[in-house]
Amino acid sequence: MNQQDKDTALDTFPKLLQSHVLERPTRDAIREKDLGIWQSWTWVEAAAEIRALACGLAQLGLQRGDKLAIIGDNRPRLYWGMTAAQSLGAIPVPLYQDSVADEMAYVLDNADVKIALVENQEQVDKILEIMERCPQIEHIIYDEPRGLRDYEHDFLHSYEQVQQLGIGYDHDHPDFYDREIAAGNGSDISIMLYTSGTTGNPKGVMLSNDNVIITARNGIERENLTADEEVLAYLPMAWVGDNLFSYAQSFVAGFCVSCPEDASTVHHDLREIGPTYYFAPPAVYENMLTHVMIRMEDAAQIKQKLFHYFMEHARKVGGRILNREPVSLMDSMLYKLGNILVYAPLKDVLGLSRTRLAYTAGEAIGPELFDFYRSLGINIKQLYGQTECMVFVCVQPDGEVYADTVGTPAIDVEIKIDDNGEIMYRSPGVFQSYYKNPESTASTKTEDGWVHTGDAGFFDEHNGHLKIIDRAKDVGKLNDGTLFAPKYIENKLKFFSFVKEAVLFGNGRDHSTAFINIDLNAVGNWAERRGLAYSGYIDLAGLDEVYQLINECVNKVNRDLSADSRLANSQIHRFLILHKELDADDGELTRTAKVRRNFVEERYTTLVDALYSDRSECHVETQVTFEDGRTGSLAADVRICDAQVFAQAAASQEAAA
Amino acid sequence: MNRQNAAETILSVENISLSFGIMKVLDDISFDIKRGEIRSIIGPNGAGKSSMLNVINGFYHPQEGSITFKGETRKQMAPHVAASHGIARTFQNIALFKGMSTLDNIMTGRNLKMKTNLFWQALHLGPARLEELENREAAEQIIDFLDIQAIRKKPVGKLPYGLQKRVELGRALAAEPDLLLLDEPMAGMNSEEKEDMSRFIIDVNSQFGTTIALIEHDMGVVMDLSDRVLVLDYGKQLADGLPDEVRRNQDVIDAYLGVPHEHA
Amino acid sequence: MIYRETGQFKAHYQDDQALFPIDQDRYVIFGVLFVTFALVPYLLNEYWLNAILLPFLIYSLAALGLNILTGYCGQLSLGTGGFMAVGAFSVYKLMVAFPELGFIPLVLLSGLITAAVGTLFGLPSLRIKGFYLAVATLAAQFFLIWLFNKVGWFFNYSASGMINAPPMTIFGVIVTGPEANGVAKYYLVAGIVAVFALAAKNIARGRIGRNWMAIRDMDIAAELIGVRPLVAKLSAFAVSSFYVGMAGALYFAVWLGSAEPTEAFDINQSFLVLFMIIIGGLGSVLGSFLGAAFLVIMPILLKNIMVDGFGTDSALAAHIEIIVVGVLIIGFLIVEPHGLARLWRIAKEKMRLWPFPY
Amino acid sequence: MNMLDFLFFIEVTLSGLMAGVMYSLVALGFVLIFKASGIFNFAQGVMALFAALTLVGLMEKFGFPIWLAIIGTIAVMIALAWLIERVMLRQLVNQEPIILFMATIGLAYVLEGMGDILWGSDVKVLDLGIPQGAWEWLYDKGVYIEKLEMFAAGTAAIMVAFLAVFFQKTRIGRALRAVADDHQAALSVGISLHTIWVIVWSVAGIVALVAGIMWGSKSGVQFSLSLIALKALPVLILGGFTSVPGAIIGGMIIGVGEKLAEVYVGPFVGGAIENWFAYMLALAFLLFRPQGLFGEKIIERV
Repeated sequence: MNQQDKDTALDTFPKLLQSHVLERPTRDAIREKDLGIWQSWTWVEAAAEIRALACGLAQLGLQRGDKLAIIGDNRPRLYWGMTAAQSLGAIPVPLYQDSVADEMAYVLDNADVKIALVENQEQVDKILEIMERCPQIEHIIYDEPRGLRDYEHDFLHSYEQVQQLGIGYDHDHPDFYDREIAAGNGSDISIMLYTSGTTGNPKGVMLSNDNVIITARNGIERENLTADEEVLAYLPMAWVGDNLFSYAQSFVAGFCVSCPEDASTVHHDLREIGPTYYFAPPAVYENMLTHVMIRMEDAAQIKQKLFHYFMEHARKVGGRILNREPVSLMDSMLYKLGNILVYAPLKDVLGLSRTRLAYTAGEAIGPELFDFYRSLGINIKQLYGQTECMVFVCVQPDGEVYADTVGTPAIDVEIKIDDNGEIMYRSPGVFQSYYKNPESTASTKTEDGWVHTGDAGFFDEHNGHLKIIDRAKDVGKLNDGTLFAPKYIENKLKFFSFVKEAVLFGNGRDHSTAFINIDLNAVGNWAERRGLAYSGYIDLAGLDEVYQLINECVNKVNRDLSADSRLANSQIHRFLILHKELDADDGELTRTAKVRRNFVEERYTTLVDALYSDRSECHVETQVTFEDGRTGSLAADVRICDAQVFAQAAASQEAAA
Repeated sequence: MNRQNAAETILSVENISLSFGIMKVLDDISFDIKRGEIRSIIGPNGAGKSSMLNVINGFYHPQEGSITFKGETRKQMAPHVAASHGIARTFQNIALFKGMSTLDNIMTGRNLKMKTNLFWQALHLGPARLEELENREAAEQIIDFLDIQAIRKKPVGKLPYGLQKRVELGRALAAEPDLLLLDEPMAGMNSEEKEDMSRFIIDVNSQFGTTIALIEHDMGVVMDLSDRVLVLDYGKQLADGLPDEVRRNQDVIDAYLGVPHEHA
Repeated sequence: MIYRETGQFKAHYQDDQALFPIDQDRYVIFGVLFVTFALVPYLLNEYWLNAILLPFLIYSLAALGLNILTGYCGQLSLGTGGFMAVGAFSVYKLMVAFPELGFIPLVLLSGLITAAVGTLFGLPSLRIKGFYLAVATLAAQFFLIWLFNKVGWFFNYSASGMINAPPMTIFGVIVTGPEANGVAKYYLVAGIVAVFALAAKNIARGRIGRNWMAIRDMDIAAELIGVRPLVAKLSAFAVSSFYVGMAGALYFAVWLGSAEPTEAFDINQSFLVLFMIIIGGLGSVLGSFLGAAFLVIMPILLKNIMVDGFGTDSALAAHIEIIVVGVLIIGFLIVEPHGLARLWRIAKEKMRLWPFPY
Repeated sequence: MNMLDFLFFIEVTLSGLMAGVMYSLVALGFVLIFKASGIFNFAQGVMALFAALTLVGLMEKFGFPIWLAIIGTIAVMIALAWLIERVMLRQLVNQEPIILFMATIGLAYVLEGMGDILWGSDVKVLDLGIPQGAWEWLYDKGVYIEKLEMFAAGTAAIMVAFLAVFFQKTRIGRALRAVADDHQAALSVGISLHTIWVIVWSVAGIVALVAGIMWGSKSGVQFSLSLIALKALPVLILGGFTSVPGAIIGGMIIGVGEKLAEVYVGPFVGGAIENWFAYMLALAFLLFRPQGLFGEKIIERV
């Protein structure tokens, strides 16, 4: 990427594809584990597949600006479907493959999808079910024929049939394909990704080729990615991250992407491929860590001792070594020994031993979780991003990685915090508009290109990194006028394994207080180890020892908060442990297990009032819904506990947890 | 399904009687199976269902009667000969090769498709290697079909019951049989596993056109899957016909109500 | 711990089905071959080669043979000694009659002769199983030894009934008879064993090996999917006897130099080889080697410790030795009925999964 | 065939029968253990040797009178059974038959080595005052039969009768029969499996002692005694692994068969065919009747 004109020429994916065909024709472009082995396609082979498919799609009537829906697991053919559509100037619209038919119906209809390229019978069935509601759909193309033999619809085609159609057309019109590609340019819409908004219907984010390609290139430049990276494409194709990491960056940098065999074999496939560049939401990292800990519990005593000893050492110095900070010779030697005995083998069984760069994004990651991977020597970094700008807003720079920040602005990204504390950014990746939704576009994107993130945050005083604290609309103010970010503090609480759920109050009040739900398993185990008897959740939640345990957690959070001048006033003054687990059946949680704060506040007014009184106990009776649908009532005396509040600490305190 | 009207008869069983000593296990049984259909054999425990399958694939030798398979009539046939003529089966009590992996079990199911001699095999070169690779791919198709990729290289002895049943089906499918005998493929499964297995049976039937003879206790499953149903009771033929006919047949109702039976 | 499998992915079936699909295993096996052929002959003296490595390798070959029959195909045999005798007497007669054919072809030929004899004695396996079959193989054992004792033609009517290996050469190097030197014999035997161990491994992982294991694990099911019991069992007898016959030939011609049937090939030989595969591991090529190593080296070690170390009377030492062998066998069966090979495999899996438990 | 030849034939047959009785005694021990535990006890022959060695040892080294030596040996055999159960069988519960079989081979090695170390490996004369020499009454008729052999036959008969009564009439005996059919059933009789094993191995040990005495009296106590164990295998094949009468009759058939073969066929092929004839006979028999003389035809189910 040295000549300016060459750069500008490669402004669409089909053009990038052609450049790889010339530059690295025989290198693998994409790989899929199928029939037990990693079937690979070189750039030349992939280009031929795409060409045939594109011509076939054109034959089926897909034209510039038309939408091609793509539904299924990560499969090479589906990725090729994207490029094929882009070759024709049509717009690929990937959908979440596990959506139910109804959810799909909205997107298919809203996006005016003309042709759907799907993986298998399951997806075909879903579309057939909702076909009537999406009259624009003209054709369905499926990859796997299994079970579809007896389906007799004129509009249903196998992938091979479409390619055959395309090959025939291409043969008769050899210039067609190249002409179509040449007609595309950077300002064309490259892809449309639907964001699953928390409220209302999903919105189609329209991103241009420039948006996607420039952002991808900036990401590659910042992390020095090369054509030699190995990447596993295992996250939903409809997610912007997958589109960036497994598609756009592969096309820009020229590295090979591997698709796992099956959802059940992802972990195994991950180990076989050994990605050098890896990305996952915190949940995946968390599952991995849980898996490690559970497996280690079955290990022999001596091995457990060894493991914990070295993990403890890694916690002490691993992160510093990874950040290239100086450590003592002794520590360094011990870490090397640990690497032989524990870290390297562990990374190997996890499949991360070749991983040069791992991203986590999507939501806040627990500091313990984060430190675990970093202490092993895996360069895991947080990034802050949105669909609206093709992911990158902020990335943690190498050597400056802290658990509670999301780093510094990515290349070409400008960030400002508006008066309400909301983060706003402007970058080359900023989307064009929401599809058929000018109101939302207008309310999200300003005239001069600034985008409202909806998140509240601030730049850390010590290191200049961006800190995300909450959704902007959830951020309130205490009576003294200081910032109150309940979710930020709740997350801090929830990072303790004993705390399952926390609900913070404080908006429009003098100080903040909290409801806590303990984690029955974690606290139960803890209690059993101490020989504490309890008969159930209520019983456990009321134990003195448990209150003490939770009190310590709250105190730690308070101490953390006190380190930050903006949050110091939000320290939790009083808390209680709820007598029941918050439950979606009772309307306290959403079906996706998010707390409905207002509902909870109304439902337990007596408890909230008690928190803001000086009582140390409160009687409460609650209607509950049992699993079989019956309702009943639950009565308990809930104790209220005072937490320790710290004076705002000196600025010298380390921000890192 | 329901193409039996047009189709040829693939197997016909005529007047089969089988006894062990004084015990008469099968008494004058006659029925046929059409190419491409799913044919069920039902009946209370001890009705002689498994014995009937054992007769069909040559494991038991009936004293009387004859069997015509693909136009060839015979009274006796060694099991491996039956296999080479295109009859495969699964077993009531799982009969997998416990010391081998899923893949090897399925590969063993393909042994009739493999021909190279000991010499080439010892060298593992040339034709032997080629044959091994080709059949590996065929075995992988079945693994893919049955969705058992994750257990490909696991020893089958340690797999959960439902998966073992699936591997056994895979082993039988590997032989690319014309007639597949399934001896209680869903015994001991939970409803989810049963649903999966039913789907596989239907898919096998429609995808590969395999004719299937099936013994099953779960009446719901039988009635859903089968094109035709044969009912046996104490070695005698009680009824034979479409699922609905059989369901209404008074003899069948009596037999099922009269005999204490956990599934009836 | 030592394994690093991340990133070792297979893009072709031939890689996935390779003998040693994991890189680290491949390095180890190349290492072993290097040590075997490039280092051992020059680092160890004649005593080591003659008294330890030769019998170890020859017994490994015999154990490999028995393992094919018993471990892979599940047919218990107590006739190994008798089949080794067939190999020995075949090679003797051939060496005397056709010395111009060269030694290695003669060894192979005697293997083939033994295979024929073994197949003959394997015929009853079609009707009988388990211990009943073991008795049938005992019949082979006693009959064959009697035959070689009584029929003068086999030992060329020598007065003592002994057979002596005439000297033969390969590329001008003497490999049999008293003048042969240890290094030459070692190379010959190690070469043959390496080649046929590879062949055994190849057979075991192909169609024939799978059919054997199918017969072993569930003979009825095997037959119902088209494995012909006749072919599978007899081929196991044939291949097994081929290996055992070659081992017998080498045992006599290369190691002992002279032999007398009732001593060299008696029932205890059968048991010894059986113990080797039990201790080593049924159904494992590696196990055959481990078992042979164990039972060849352990008695020598015991004897050295007792007689040379403690000055124990050698007759008493011999008695103690058989007790120790007996105890070890029982102990092994109790602790790990699947033998050293299983222990090895577990250790390997542990290394692969480290730090996770197996 | 003239009279002399006929008398010789009778003599050979009778002598074969007598030898057969000995085989039967060893086979009996096998059957007992196999019936009760499904274990193919390869060490039965060595147990006979070990018992005989112990008997001789007690008499020679400690100067025990015969009766005391016999009681002492019985005690040793019972202790041995207990030890075997404790150290070996208990650890191998639920293992495959072949594994148990292997373990008994290991046991055979141990017993052999122990017998040799404790009592010495030289050939010993065992003289219990059992009458020796030809039986005059028959000798007068021109047939030579050893008194010892007649005595042995008598003892064997008594032994079998005793065992029959034991199995049919006693509670333990019935439990032992039950355990052969069904392990659960045995437990319901109220005797633990471990106890049953100890008992059955003890009984087998006593049977081994009887066999050891007989063989020892005839040809001295020596290592070759343990080889008769191998000879008992074809007997088992003929008789079936689980049949007591089968063991007796099988023994007779083998005994007579191999004597006749040795005398009438042996000279033509170089002699000493005794070594393998029994196996060949059993093998030929197996091919036609795989389940043995008294076994039932097995219907295989799938």
